[in-house]
Amino acid sequence: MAETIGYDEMVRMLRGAAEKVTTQHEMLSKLDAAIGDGDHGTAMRRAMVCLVKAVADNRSRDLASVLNDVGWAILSAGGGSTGPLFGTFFMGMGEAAAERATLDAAALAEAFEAALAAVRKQTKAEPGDKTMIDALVPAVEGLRAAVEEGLDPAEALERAADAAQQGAASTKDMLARFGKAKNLGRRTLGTPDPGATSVSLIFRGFADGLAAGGT
Amino acid sequence: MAETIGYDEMVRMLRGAAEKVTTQHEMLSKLDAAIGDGDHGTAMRRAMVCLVKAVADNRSRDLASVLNDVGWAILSAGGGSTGPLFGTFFMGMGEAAAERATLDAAALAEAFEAALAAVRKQTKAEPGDKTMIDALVPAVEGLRAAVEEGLDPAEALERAADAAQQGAASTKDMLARFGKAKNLGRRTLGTPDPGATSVSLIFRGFADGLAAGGT
Amino acid sequence: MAMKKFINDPDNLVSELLEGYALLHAGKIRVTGSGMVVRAKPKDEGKVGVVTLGGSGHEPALSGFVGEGMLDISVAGEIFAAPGAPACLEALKAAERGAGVLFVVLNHPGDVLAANLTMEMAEKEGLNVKQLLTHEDIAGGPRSEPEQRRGLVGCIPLYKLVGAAAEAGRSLDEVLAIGDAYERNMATLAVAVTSATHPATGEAMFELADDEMEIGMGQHGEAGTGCTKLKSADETAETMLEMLLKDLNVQSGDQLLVMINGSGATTLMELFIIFRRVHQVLTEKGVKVACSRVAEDLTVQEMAGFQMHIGRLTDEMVDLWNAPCDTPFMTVR
Amino acid sequence: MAMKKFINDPDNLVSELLEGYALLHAGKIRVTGSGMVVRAKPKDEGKVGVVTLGGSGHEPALSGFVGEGMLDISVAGEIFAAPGAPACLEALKAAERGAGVLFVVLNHPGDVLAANLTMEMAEKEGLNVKQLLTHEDIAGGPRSEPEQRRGLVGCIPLYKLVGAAAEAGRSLDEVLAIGDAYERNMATLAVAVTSATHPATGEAMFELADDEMEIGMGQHGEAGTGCTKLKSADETAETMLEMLLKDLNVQSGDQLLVMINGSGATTLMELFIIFRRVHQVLTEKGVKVACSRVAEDLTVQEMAGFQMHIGRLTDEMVDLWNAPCDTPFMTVR
Ligand SMILES: Nc1ncnc2c1ncn2[C@@H]1O[C@H](COP(=O)(O)OP(=O)(O)O)[C@@H](O)[C@H]1O
Ligand SMILES: Nc1ncnc2c1ncn2[C@@H]1O[C@H](COP(=O)(O)OP(=O)(O)O)[C@@H](O)[C@H]1O
Ligand SMILES: [Mg+2]
Ligand SMILES: [Mg+2]
Ligand SMILES: [Mg+2]
Ligand SMILES: [Mg+2]
Repeated sequence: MAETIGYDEMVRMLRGAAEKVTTQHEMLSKLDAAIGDGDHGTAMRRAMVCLVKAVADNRSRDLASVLNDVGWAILSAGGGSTGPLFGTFFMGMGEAAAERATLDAAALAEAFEAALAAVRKQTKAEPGDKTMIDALVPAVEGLRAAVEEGLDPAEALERAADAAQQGAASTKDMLARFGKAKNLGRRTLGTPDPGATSVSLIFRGFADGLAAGGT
Repeated sequence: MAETIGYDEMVRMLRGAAEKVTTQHEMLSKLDAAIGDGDHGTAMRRAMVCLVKAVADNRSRDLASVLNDVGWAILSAGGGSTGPLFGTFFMGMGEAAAERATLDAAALAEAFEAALAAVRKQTKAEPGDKTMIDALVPAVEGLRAAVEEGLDPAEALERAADAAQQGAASTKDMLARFGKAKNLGRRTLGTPDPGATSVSLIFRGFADGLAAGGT
Repeated sequence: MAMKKFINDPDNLVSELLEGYALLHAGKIRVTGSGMVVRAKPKDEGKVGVVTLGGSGHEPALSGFVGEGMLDISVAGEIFAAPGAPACLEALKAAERGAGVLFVVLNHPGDVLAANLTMEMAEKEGLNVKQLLTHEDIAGGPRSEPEQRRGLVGCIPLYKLVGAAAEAGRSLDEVLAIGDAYERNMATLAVAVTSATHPATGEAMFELADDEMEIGMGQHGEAGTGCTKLKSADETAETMLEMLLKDLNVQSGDQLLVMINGSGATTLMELFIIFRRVHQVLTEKGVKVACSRVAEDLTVQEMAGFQMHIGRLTDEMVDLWNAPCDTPFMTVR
Repeated sequence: MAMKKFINDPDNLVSELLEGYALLHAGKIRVTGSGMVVRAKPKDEGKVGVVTLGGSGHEPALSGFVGEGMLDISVAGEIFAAPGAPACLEALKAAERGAGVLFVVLNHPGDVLAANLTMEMAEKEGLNVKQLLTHEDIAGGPRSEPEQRRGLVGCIPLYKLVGAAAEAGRSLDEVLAIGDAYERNMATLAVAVTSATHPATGEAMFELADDEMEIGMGQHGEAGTGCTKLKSADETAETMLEMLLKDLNVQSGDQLLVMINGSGATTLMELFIIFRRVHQVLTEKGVKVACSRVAEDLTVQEMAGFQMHIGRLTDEMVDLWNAPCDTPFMTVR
């Protein structure tokens, strides 16, 4: 059942991500309040409302189309640094999924790699700079490694979520060099990066959503 | 020596008033802070600076002239309710002293009555309304009574100062019906009226200034 | 706690702020030694002069509206204190261009005392001056007791109307009649949610609990109609508007000027939200918002709150409001 | 403690404030569903369009300057958050009148991300757009590292100069050149003395001790160059001006634009006093204050403090500054 990701599976993944992030938005704002301007949870909640609406409105049954709509909707919501970066992420996935009815494990890894590349085109942040990149990179690399080991998409997504979670946790001891947190300098030590935490929630949501089964 | 008030005696009275008020300006502001806007001491200090300057600048050796200049200077300083009322007071005195080289006790009483009348033309406040009127009226009436009893100006001014002080004290239990204090309603009970307190200080200063002797 | 204001010696507050204002708007106004803020280019001969007076600390306040099409002279007093009658008399003389002068006075005890003295002196000197008192604060007392009502931000549209009429060459009686008609058709109500610091004394001007607001607050922190619990923007707007409409007996079909005047720390963001609700309610009631303004015109230092002002307009008044003017804080092309 | 702001549901803050703004200035601007604030009367065909973007919560901010002679469109985001690239792309298309569009972007992370995406999309669609990034906050880093410097209130005079040039019919390259020249000749520094409340979260944006101020404070409460003890108005003005003059290497004989921009709760009274001192010091140094403005243009909610901005002007720029314009928050006759 989870050997490939089709339209319905992708919709479950997207909704899973939205649910995970939405229930945690207050925690995300608290992290941002400590080392940014306190609005990351609000921005993510808004982005997830747009995601859910884009998914509901999309009747194409086309993978690329729903990912593109989700990306565009998140971009349209604005929302500081979050909108452009997460919007680009989904649009990058969509581009990679163009013309495909389903994604097998290898194609899924490719799509996430394309998404990561799209994000990295927008920012100079490198791993270690205390941004969402610190969760995104290990998530995508972990997924690729799992696929190479022959795991199926569901298992690979679990691995990606674990890696993202570790990556997000590792930002706690980093010094912020990007975004609004940068200006706080050493005061950013001790708090994990909100954006990286969101990435970890999103991947956990992907995995949970897919695992939940359904149609 | 204090049988009549000439130019020099009047100057001593005026300077005595200024000294008394100036040293007490913080107390006056505190009273006004409790039941008004806290600026009465500042306004009175400014008025007294103008008074002292007007006295110093006046070389006429003419009673009416120096009183007029003092009144005009206090009017010019502005200062909320204080400027117009105290300015009018001194201008009223000046008008009554016109053409006189000296004031005997009766003439002094007349001059103060004229000053009071000038003030009362400007305001509808009656005794009991918790304003400077509550000190002015007993001061002028006390002075008149003392003069009728045959006291000399110095003694009469002491009586006026005592009456003003009592009048000011009596405002403590009154409800303000004029000025900025009016809006505070029952919150004005328990604090004496700042303007009435100033009147009491001015009359005490008149008496002390005259008694201090000098030229 | 140290006062968190950028000032120097409090004794020089007013002279320094006027100095800065004069340097800033040298093209439009100048400031005289006696604290008069005067149009840089005097009005043409044969036109009615318009003069006002008021304490400082409310910037931009009255002096912000000196210039072509509004005020000829504003006489500035010390912080929250009226200027002296001698300066006002000087202003009346200076504003005389051969057609008389309108002297607009806000109903505050010190201002009225100074103005009355000024009028006595002006009469003695035979000047052609008419006085117009503004008293539109509905928190002060009922409409039948105007002397109980304080003058609030309604003076600003009034300056605009009489200023435009004067600039158009109307006679003193006509200018007075227009001002008087607006005065009798306006109503204002203020609300405060935080206190302000008196810049000269450094003291808080009043106290308000953390979850309370006071409707009916005066222009210097004078108490209003009592404290109530904080309400949402819409509820606050509706409550205050209802009181104003009732006081002025506004009917469907009337056209109004609506002003929301920030008192200091309340943001334009909030004032826009309040204005939005006022506009919605009036539209629902069939009342036309013909003219409007949202600004910080008459402030109470950094007090958070606002004044809501409405005025019933004739068509002529709408034209006067829209007439060109050029002052530091209101320019109409 | 309850937040002492007049708002309704925090989720609707921006849509409600824009609604109020649109009702208030219906003659000058209108607001579209996607949060664009657009000139009510579009610019003539054949003239360069000027578009900008920025978060809300800084009112009047960028959207306050949409109108003849300044901006054609300002794209408003959520509170302190840039709008989305799709809305910006829509704005660039709408502002195209056949002569290309200048896209002015303030250097803040979210704004730059959105703008870069927008520019990518615009390129794909073949639009004739030039981007101009403003970064003049000298607290961010040295002049040699412009990417470290935030965009502050310098955008407002920049809009005025490029807006006037565009209105005068200059080409896109010329308009860009003027904007670029001003951008390279401006410097801004902010100071804060009290924090503000984030209107959506209700939380204080930062903390400052009772007797401290922070020079170099950013536009959203981002830390600056560190806290110092409160100083008098004159000392504060002198310290900040010295830093700005040094950064911009201002020389005797230069002519400057000087702006003092209140961030919220600081009164005009104080801003006038500060401006006075700046004017005095510049005059002593033989530097001419050719243009000036003291206002609350770019606020940080009810934060007390201000931005001091200077820009070196050519004679042409002085003329552009003085050219007529008609926007809700700046009108020149
Ligand atoms: N230049 C950047 N590159 C990568 N991620 C960034 C960058 N700037 C910010 N972020 C991410 O965005 C998060 C903050 O998002 P959010 O609070 O929504 O936006 P804002 O900083 O505009 O308020 C940070 O925790 C960080 O992970
Ligand atoms: N209408 C009035 N009649 C008589 N005295 C008045 C009146 N209004 C105010 N006062 C006096 O003025 C005093 C306040 O003076 P001050 O604080 O200097 O002026 P303001 O009230 O304008 O701040 C009051 O204590 C009262 O004695
Ligand atoms: Mg944030
Ligand atoms: Mg007082
Ligand atoms: Mg303000
Ligand atoms: Mg403000």
